[in-house]
Amino acid sequence: MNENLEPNEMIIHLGPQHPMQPGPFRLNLRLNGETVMGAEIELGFIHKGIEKILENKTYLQGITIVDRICYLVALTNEECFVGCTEKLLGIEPPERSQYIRVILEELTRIQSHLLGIGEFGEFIGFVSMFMYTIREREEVLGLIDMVTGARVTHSYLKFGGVRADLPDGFKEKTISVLNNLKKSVDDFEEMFHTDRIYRERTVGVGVLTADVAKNLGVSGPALRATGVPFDIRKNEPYLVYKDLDFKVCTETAGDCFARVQVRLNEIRESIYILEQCLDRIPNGPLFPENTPYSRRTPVMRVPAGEVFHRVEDPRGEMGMYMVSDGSDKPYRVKVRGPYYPTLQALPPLIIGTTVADVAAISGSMDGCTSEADR
Amino acid sequence: MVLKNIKYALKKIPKPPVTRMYPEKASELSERFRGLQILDKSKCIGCGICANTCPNNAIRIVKVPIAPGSDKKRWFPEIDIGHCLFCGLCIDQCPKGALSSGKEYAKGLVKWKHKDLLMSPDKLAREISIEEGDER
Amino acid sequence: MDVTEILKSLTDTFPEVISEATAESGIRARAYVDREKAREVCQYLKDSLQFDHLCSVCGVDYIKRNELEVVYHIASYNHPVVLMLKAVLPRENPEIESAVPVYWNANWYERETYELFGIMFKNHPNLKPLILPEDMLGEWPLRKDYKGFPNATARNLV
Amino acid sequence: MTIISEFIVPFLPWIRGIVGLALIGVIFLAAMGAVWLERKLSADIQSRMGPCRVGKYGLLQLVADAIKLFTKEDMKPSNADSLLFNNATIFMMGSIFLMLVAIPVGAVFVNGVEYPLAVTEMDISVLYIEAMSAITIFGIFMVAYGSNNKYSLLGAFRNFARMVGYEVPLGITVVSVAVMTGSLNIVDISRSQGMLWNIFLQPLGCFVFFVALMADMGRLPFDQNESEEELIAGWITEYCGMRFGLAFFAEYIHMILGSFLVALLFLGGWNVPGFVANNPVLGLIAPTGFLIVKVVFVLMVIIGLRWAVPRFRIDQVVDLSWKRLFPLLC
Amino acid sequence: MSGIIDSYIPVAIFLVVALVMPPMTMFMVKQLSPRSNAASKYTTYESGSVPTGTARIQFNVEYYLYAIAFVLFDVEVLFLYPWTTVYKGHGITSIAVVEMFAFIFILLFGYIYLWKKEALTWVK
Repeated sequence: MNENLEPNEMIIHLGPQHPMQPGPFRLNLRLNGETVMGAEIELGFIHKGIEKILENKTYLQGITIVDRICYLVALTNEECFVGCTEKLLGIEPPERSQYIRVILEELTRIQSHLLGIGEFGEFIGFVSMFMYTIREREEVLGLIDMVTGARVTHSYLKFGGVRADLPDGFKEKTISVLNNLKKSVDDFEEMFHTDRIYRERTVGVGVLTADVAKNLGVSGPALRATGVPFDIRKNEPYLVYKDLDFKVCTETAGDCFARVQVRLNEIRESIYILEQCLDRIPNGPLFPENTPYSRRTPVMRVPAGEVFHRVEDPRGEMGMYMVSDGSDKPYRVKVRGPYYPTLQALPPLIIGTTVADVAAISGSMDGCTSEADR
Repeated sequence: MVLKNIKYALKKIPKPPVTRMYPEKASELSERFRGLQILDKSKCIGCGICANTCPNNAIRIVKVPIAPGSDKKRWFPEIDIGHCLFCGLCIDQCPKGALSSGKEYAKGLVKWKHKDLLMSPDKLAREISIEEGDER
Repeated sequence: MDVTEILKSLTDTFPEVISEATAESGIRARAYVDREKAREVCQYLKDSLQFDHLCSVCGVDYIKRNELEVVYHIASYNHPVVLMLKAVLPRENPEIESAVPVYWNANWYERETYELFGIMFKNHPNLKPLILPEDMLGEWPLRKDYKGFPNATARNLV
Repeated sequence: MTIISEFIVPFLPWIRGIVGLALIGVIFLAAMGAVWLERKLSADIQSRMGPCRVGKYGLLQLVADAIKLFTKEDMKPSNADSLLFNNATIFMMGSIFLMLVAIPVGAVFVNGVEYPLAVTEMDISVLYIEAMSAITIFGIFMVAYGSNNKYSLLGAFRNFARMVGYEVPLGITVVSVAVMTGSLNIVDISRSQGMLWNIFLQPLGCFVFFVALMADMGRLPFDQNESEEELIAGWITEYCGMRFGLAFFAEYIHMILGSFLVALLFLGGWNVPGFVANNPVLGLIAPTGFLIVKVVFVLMVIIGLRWAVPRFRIDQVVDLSWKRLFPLLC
Repeated sequence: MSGIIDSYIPVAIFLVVALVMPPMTMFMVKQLSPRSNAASKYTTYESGSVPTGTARIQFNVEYYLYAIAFVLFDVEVLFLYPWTTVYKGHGITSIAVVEMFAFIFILLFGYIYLWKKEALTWVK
């Protein structure tokens, strides 16, 4: 990048310690005045070697490790890992467990999107937005905390079920929280729609077209904002998503405004899913009949085989490729994180924009470097 | 224009704060909160399943007196809280239900040195105070 | 599009290159590909079979067979089938044609696989370490015979 | 008695100047108050508590901060230009002190006769204040160029672009106010609004002046020069310790003086009804108090706006000035 | 004449204070503050990375046309200032208004020309 530097160009490093970033990575920008002429990303500041660690932990211990892939969506990560293992074991959780999982994962989606919207607000200078959303997120986290006993790293899912049943009073509390949340989401939307400064900063900024987004391998809200209805919950239903009624939220503009709008709509959609789940959740056991893998799991050997399982993370498509050689530890786990390709697509997207837009575009992707750099 | 934002901001001014003065006013913990483990010495058989399950190898089985000052020794788990993830697997896997979650998450767990974070069976059983040995 | 259809189309077009093409379930398929022709197969998949979304590229070290495998997970934005395309490489001097000209986002996946497994991707635009420091190049940490874990790599864990 | 007063008259400006120095202390305290106000108000908007540990309602927080800043190491990057880097604060402080000289901070009525509380009265004080206000930009650019930091450089150039855009609307609105009075003396302008405040005569002018002033001071919708999500802290990135403290205080004092300008030029200054002015006790307090109330109100508007709106991009800011405000004026 | 000079004497006093106060403060800080030496502490801050190249480059000022326009219009404002004082009560009000409007009108012409020439757009 140093080569061919013209006299009025300079290289500026954003990161690894920069308020714009969701985590440490380095963005090298070649600037001409305020305009970005070239961009390059360097990763690896918080590489945790999760894939190597998983190879050295038993399946049960692995659940606690995959929590740490992305601290915002620990339950979705667990779902992916546990789903892989369940496929290898050939078991399926009973319906009540599946509903509980869906409830918790949708709550996770809501809290992640709330944080994403707030962060985006902060990146374009609207600091209070972060506080508004984080306050709503706190309520949702409280619900998750009530069920799992932890706010960030839950280790709640088990092979073939969940660790514990929903506590008493969960339904009532959830419904009241969700009703408040609906009002707040409407408020946020109205604020975003009526604010002229916000519109000037977002409309037409960082535009991805459907073809380009597909080519770049982007998934999740960033892709859906371009009008592609790609959602693993619909394309390849897991758990009980095939019984539930929901629609895939899409926008057509593909700019920062559309991405945030997709997130807001997805929060509404998640609330709708949660209401259905709470109505329909059947009574029954948490684990399949006659399973050895109940709450207290023995040392288990997973049959040899390989599997690729995908779930819909709040940021897009999360996949895990697991190879088992019949021992009690996975032979190889490949984590396909959703933010990794999105981050990769950042440099082509920001070339030609200004420094201020870099923050807006990067923020609208709702990043989690921890997961890209796992 | 931006009037809606301003209105929203003004609406928030009279509302009470949602934050707390932390050390004075403790957080409300959920019932299933996983804090520092509690060991029931009468139930523990010293089998070592917890030590094998621990993802971070934080648990060690040590032979210690069954009570402070006693001559009789038995095997009990000793948890290095500095490495503990608070995942709760040891509690799930305990065959006798000897381990359970406590509510301590800050008190007694803030130490200057890593070695002070080693929770001996006595401390886990709350037979001696967990704040003991806290030099500052 | 159906799995059997896809596999049939694939084996018919590349009879020598594709082997062991099997359908695991309605939405998963698996096939081995000759490593010389991996890129052409990818190109065909993208152009003719709507496999326009590369999920991931990863390596697996089968030390007992003395082989490395490069696994492409190729999915589509239109149908739910995920094709697991595998290429077998020797453990000494593993080399394979880069898929970047076909799938733009293969770039980082291949860089990561290169530094973790030592698999050379020929004609890759920028094959240099992505997540590991430069001085760890050559240790190939995700291979099964890597000795450094956890003592060398996780040394700062007190 | 007369001899003494005759003796004093030639030295009167000197005495006024030296007594006026007390204003500097007052204004520093006021700046502390403004910072506290900002922190509390933002906390209220965001459902937080704000400073609450040091002193009652955290009132002493700023004192604690000042002590901290005083005892912090003064660091200068090794490849910075010492001359520019060290002396930039003089320009910033100079700018606000010299503004302060001409701004009347109130008035007292003794026996119905008005005495404005300004350190000095000059015929062209409005022009003078604007000129002094523009000096800050030198300080900012000295910091940015001296510290050899790329964020600072970008911030300083953004500052220039913004200044270039907003000095003209600012100037024109001031002229429009001055025309109504026929004087460039801020005391006269303020005094002339006894009947009707200028904001009612020129609502548009007031709006433009307010926006341009916000831009001039670099408050949030227009704080591109130190937009922290993009440029860490913009031009001030390399400043730390008390050097930062001085620049920070200069910024807040600038804000307070800006609020004074709004209150004096558009909100009727210290004018109170005649019966109040003639009251011996109220006449001493009421006009100044009234002015201060207005200033605090303007301050709160400025501060509150910061926490309720996003930030413009720099080209949008300049567009706003040249393509929106400018035609509005013409 | 002396009246005008008099009104600037406080300005001079404040100027002296402004010149002296920051160095004084920094001197006090020097006495109070601790000091330590570490080479990396004194590098330029660039988000934790080692800076590439210097910041003192030929910066591409994307708004130089604004700057030229600014000079133009600022001079206009300067010409307006004396006008304000003679507007009222000198018996030349009507002439002043007409003259001033003629002046502004001509400048407005220039402004429209600038806009049409797209001198008022941010150059990329």
